[in-house]
Amino acid sequence: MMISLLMAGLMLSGAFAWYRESKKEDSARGIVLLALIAAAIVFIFHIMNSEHDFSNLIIITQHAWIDIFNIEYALALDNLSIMLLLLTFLLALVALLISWREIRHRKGFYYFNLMATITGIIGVFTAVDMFLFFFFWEVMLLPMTALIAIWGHENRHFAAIKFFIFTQVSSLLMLVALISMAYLHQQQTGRLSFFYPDWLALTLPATTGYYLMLGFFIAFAVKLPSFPVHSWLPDAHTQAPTAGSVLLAGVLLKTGAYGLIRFVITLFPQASIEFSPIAAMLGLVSILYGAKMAFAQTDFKRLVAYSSISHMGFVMLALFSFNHNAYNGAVITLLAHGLSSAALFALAGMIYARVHSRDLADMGGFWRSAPLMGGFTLAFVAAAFGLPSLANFIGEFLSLVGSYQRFPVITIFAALGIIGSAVYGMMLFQSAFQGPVKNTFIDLSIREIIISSSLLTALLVIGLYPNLVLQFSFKGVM
Amino acid sequence: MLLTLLPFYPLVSFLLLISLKKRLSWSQASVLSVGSMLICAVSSFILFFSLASSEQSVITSHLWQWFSLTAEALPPTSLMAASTVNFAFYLDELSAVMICVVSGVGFLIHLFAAIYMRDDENFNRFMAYMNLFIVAMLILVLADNLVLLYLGWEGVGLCSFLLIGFWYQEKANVLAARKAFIITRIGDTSMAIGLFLLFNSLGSLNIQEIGSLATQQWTIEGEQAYWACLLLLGGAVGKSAQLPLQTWLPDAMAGPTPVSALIHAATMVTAGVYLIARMNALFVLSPEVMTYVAWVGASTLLLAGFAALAQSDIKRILAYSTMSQIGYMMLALGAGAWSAGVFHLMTHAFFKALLFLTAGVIIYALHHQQNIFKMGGLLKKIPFESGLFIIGLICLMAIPGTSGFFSKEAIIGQLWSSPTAGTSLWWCAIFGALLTSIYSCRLFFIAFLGSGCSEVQSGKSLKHSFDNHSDVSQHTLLRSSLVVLALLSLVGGFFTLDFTGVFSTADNGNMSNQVSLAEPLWLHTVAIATPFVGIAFSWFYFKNYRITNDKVNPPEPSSLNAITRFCQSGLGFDWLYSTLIVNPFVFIAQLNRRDIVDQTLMTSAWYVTLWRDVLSFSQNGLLRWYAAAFAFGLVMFIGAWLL
Amino acid sequence: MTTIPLEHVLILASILFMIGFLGVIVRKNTLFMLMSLEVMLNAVGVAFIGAGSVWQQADGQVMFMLILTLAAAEVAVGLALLIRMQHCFKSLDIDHLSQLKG
Amino acid sequence: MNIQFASVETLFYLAGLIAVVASLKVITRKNTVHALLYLVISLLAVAVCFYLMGAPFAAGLEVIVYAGAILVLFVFAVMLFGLNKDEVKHTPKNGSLSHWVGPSILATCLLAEVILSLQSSDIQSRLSATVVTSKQVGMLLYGPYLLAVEIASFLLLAGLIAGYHYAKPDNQGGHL
Repeated sequence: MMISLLMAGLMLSGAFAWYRESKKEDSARGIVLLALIAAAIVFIFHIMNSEHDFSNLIIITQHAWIDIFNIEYALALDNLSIMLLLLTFLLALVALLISWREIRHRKGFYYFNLMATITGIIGVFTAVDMFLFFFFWEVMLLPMTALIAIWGHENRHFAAIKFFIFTQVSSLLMLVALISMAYLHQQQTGRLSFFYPDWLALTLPATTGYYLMLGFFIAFAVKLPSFPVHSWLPDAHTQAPTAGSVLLAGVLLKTGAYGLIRFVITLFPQASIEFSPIAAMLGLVSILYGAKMAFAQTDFKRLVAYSSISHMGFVMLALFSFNHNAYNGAVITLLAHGLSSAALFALAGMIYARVHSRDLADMGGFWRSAPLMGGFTLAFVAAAFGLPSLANFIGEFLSLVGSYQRFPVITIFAALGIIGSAVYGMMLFQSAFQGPVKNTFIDLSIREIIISSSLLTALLVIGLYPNLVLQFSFKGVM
Repeated sequence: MLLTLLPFYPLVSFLLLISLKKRLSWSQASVLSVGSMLICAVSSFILFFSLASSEQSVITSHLWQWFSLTAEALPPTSLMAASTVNFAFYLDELSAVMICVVSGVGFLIHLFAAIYMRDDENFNRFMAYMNLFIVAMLILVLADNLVLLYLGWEGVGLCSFLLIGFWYQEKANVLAARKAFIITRIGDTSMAIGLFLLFNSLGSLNIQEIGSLATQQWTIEGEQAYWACLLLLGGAVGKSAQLPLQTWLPDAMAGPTPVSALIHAATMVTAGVYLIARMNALFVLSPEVMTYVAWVGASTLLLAGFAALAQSDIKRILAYSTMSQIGYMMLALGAGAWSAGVFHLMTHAFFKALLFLTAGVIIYALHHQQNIFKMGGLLKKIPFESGLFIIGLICLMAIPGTSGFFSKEAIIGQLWSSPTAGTSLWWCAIFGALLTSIYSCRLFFIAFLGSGCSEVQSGKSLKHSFDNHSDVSQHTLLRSSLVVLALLSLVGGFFTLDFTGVFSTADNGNMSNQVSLAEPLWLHTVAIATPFVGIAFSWFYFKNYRITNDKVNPPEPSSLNAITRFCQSGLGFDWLYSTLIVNPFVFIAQLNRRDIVDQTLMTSAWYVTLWRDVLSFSQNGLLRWYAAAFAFGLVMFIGAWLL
Repeated sequence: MTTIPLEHVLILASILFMIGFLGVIVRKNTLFMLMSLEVMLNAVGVAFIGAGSVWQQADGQVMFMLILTLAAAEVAVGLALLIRMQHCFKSLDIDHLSQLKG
Repeated sequence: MNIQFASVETLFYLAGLIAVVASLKVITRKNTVHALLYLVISLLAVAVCFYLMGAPFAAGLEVIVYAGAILVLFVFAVMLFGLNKDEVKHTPKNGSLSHWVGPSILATCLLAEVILSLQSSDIQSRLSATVVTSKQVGMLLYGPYLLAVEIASFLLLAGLIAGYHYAKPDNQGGHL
């Protein structure tokens, strides 16, 4: 019940902020900030005081919704979704603080969209009725498209439409798979059901299972994104406003991975194992191709976007290795990448606010005027190329250790991604902060320091004490 | 407790320096960083001696559990179900020696740097990086498992990157830093793959456990041991600038001189040697890889020797000499002469730090002139520094009595009879020693003898120019750190290191073989005589540099013959790599900058747009046109129906 | 008795229809297009009357009357629109009204 | 109906020919008023055809409503509102027949196809000589076709209102 209230509260606060903004300038962000903090605190307290240990999926709300199709309003939590929800709250706060001064027009509507996206994301991470899941999947998508299309950069309409079409087409496949599953359930038990735990009990014919799995897989692979269907990401990231990029990279991509874990691998274990060599290969290609593409970019945000593809390749490879270490690694990578890439996008936004360019050719020697910013950038770049002691290293290391067991050759090639990430990471850092001084500007403000240091702290804590996360057993694959 | 805290002193200093930034004055910052290093050095020595005096051969310290790995699908013989990777330190004789070298030499270099760099506007940042480097290096050395070692390994790499690019506004420094980081990263990746292999076949990443498990489970010359050792060797090669990943080191000299001394001579570059020594239990299982190690060392030794002969930049000469000395260490490790290798590591740290620091003072005195052909007659102008430099050089040449002699002699002595090395490598080592003495003499003759250029200030004015606004005590402090290093270089050979606890199995195996192979008597004579041959040769060959009173004109690049140019470029490896790897990669990356996959997917959008355009052309708003189109459609329709 | 074949009536109707249609397509002047439409409607009327006459039914004429009312209404609205068009564009050229252009 | 010198058939074909020729003139004239007059002729010729086809009522309506009312409406509109002002400017030039080529081919094709289909569809019947009286038409109109009549009346009403609305001189609402 609490989660539903949270979602309703966030949505309403967004609407209220929109209304207030029309009455009084700059009143929306405060309202939204308060609402987010309150929601985060309520959520954390609720989880702490809960009697469940959430190692299994705990259903917390279940109501009939659309009776004729047996569609229910059902939410559930387990450790995985709690982790991702915590990440969502943190990054939502970051996104909000990032857009504190960046957004100059239609502010009220902006904050409403932000809240709507976050609500959708929370819904995606908690829904266990598949129709509800699909519903939230779309709820998350639409305001995000609006964020890109209205408050984005110069080429925003193109990017927004590209993002929308990619996601829509893929979610169409998911819808087909989803309805087929419901009918399969009807065939087997005589009752139409969209309820996730019901589906777990199904025994699927091999071929059908394989095709249904593919339907889900493609939808989530687009979101992840994986190699051949990644191309929406660079455009969307580049054109989105900073907060949009933060949410996209930090959380939206994670919904793809979440879907892979919760639905593809769990619902279709046999088909997934059959499919795993292809998926691992896709992961490998994503890693290497993403790294190579990142190296070729001259746009700060585009570079980080391609690096996201590379990192998500590790997740894909790890998930389809069916190995406990790899699975833990994938979860850590999800969190770590959420933090580090969000931080890099935030920094891109901060630089853009100062020099009004994302082009690396316009940058150089920033260290002189902004050593603090340089330090943070270096730290986040180091996180991105997997410096031990930061969270990404743990994720990549565990992923690769695990996947080595199943796919030794693929893993060895995937490890080349470590070199690739160093190449583009160093290029990014050096061309912006080293070399001849091209611009001078003021260093980070207090607000920006808070954003960066909170993200860095989270990365360090997970990197040095990953048991904080790993102590929870993530049921799902095993 | 002492052990636990060891890396935290410099860490605290680093954090304070970074967070307080410019708010700290020079004296506060230097007291903080040098003081932390002093504490570190003192505790290292205490640890060293307590380890030597106590019965226990190992001190461990467990901080916290980092993460745990579950080992599944392992061979049933393995009893381990889950292996934890801890933040834990492990101190035995080997790591004790290493921490003493790291923190001792580190302290002296910090002291030197605090004075040497005092006028730099980013002094605090510099000292912070240096401290961070020491933290990472100590973690590397003390790590009880390979993942923690990897943490330190990457940490020192990052610090090296930061310090090479410390003067970040110069494009060349930036590129050198990137090159260093990326090339070492290639080695690191090989090492990481080695870790995956080790974990998946042994189920543990703890160094001691790996040693014992591997000995139990793996056969000698087995495939697993071969690959694991080869991959670890890849890591070591990258970090220690050995063939084929050696090209970064000469460029890394772009950093400030104390950095070159600390990181690129004394400590970090020897991490590869340390890694192999640390994993000796694994390497003895694969004699084949041991031979590779030896050959890598020998070829680097010769390559760097030739390259050093042709350089004109004093720091690059020292850099190539570092490479070649590490080649000796590798040679020793490959031959199974573990103790000798580590011994040479230690003595090399002393005299190479001394050489670099002295070179730094000389360069400073000459207004950042690094070209030896623009120097000359330094012996008369700045006798004190020159004297120290000569001490360094004779250690490098291994003149009997110096520390370098003892360690190099120990290595060469074991080569001949080693099962994994042999006579040909012995000759390589001898030839390398000859090269070493020749390039050392060349450097000495050109820069220190002959007549000087006018730019050189005399010793007195040097003192003023160096520190014109501070008191003499600082200068004394600076010199004292050099003197201590010089003393260590001279007497370092008399330290006896006892590695029986660490290398017992390995060295014993070596001993048994040694008995069977007879050594000719002339071996040692040749080894001792080699440096003198080199000196004698140079005495005549570089005569014009030595005695001419005119200022020697530096040879023009175009006037050099092809071989010299080839040697000067480090035997063309840079060119080879940029042609074979870097340029194709960049070319392909640039070619595909627009993302071919994206383009392919966008053709569907293009197709839709095409039809949009066609149809919107037909939608021209002309009513009559629509009527005609309607009629045309009708004609077609009825026509089709009629037919 | 009349022996006009229905076929000929229909051919006459078709010819008239085609002439009207040709006028609609070729003439730019909207007034002429309107007149051509009248010709076309008439042609349809001819076909209806012919058919009614064949079957000796009054339905054909009823249909013709409906066409007649349609034509009347069409002319009323059409002419009003023409007046409006003349007022707004000072021209009756149909090609000026190309706002439907895609 | 005892006309000797010309049979009904001859009259019918003659009237049809006149209608065709007049219609052709309608669409080729430059002058609006001339075209309208040709249109009247065409309509009258069609009315004759109706009469000859045994539909005197329809023929009367054609003359009264079409030629009488609708065409008068045309003439009035043209005259009063100056709709013939730009006729010279926008009529196709005499010299260039190129405008006509494409549409003519199209129309000919269509005509050929229609005639072909007429022949193929086996229409062998001939018109009957019996006159369909106005009474019959009236019975039918107010019998089965009552709804159609009502709809037609609505249509006329709608046409009335629309015509009034658009043609109002100071119409603020419509922009056309």
